[in-house]
Amino acid sequence: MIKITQDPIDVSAVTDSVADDGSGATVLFLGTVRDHSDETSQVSEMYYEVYTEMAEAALKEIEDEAIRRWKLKKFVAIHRVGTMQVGEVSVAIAVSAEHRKEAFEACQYAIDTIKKTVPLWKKEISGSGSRWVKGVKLESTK
Amino acid sequence: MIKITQDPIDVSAVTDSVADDGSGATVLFLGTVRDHSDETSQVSEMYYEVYTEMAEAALKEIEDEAIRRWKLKKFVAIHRVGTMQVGEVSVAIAVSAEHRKEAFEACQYAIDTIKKTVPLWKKEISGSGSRWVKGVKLESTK
Amino acid sequence: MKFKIKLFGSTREAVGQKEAEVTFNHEPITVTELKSTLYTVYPALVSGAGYLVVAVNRKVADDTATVTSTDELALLPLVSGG
Amino acid sequence: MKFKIKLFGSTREAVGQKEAEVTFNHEPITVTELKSTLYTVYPALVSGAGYLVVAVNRKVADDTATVTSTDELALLPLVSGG
Repeated sequence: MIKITQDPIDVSAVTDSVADDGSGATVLFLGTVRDHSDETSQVSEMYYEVYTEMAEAALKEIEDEAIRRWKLKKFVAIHRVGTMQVGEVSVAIAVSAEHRKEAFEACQYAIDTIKKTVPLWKKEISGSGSRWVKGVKLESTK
Repeated sequence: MIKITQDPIDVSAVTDSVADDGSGATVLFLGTVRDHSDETSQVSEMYYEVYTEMAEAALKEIEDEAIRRWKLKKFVAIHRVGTMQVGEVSVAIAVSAEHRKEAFEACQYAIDTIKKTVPLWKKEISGSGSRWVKGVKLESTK
Repeated sequence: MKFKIKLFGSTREAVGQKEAEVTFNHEPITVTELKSTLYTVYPALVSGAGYLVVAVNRKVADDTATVTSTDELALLPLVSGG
Repeated sequence: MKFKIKLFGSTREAVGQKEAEVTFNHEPITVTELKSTLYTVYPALVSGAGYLVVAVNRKVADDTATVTSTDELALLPLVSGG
């Protein structure tokens, strides 16, 4: 299951949703808004913008590939957009698999690939102004 | 924080407890009881036994090493012992770090090392009987 | 033919609109043609030209790809999700 | 001197006790001496001898380590936590 949402992410619900009697390993990744960055010592909030339709398609491809490659039992990825405060969860990815190696690899693949292939942009807001975070050139999901 | 407990693990509490304003990445690992194993097609429950004092010391060394090596913000590892049903969480490890690479590596290090250096034994219970799971020779935490 | 191009993030801010519009008297056109016309009509885009990516129907497109005015087009700056 | 050795898992089950006890007329003794006496007193341990590990004061001990009757001793079968 993949989702782009404006609402706060319910982390417990994400974790619970990948439970599976045949799974021995669950890995959850949370991306959270930090109070600082490499460029800004005091970040107050973060604004995320998305090209929703393309982002959903790219997330779906990540889901399909992760399930296929690591034979996952379940996969959930939710990315929040809009304005978030320090400590809030911007992205949650949970996977369950028979064994831990697959679960770790698949979860890390998902977040690494989200950062390269999903059209999302974030803007750091601090007391001294705001700036779009320097990102990476969007790659094709193919 | 490390703990050996007889009680069900509160996964939300574990995840929440590693929240940190300076952290951008949280990784949670859950080991859960599977309904089958390589040797047994239908597992009904799992019994975990522990050498508590030594296990606590070994877990503490894993915590110290993980925090030191990956500069973690927070670390929590809880291992449950006693009898657990299929789907129940036997071990939960949560870590938070500035970036995701450290969080993934530290969490995977923790579970990999728990399996080698913490004195725990599990017994698979199925309709046709029970058997101690073939494990690995205990390694020194040094 | 009018081509509408969605804008996002820093590119949307630089142009001051959620959508750019350029006109061609023929179609299909190549992504390269689309980009150079965009840079002419919206000089604010030129500084970021090196890293802008065109998406056609929600897929990253090569410069040699061809597009028509009915395709869903978007101009995407460096991404920073997660 | 009496040496008490904690037992766990399959080893505890094989012996049918949570603790083994062996007697030496001297100390310290080596881990090797401790093990061979354990195997003599508790023949049920012999089949697993190849993979049993002795812990002294909650640390894995080499065969050459020496122990006294006041040390906390344990005989640990293959571990399977997680």
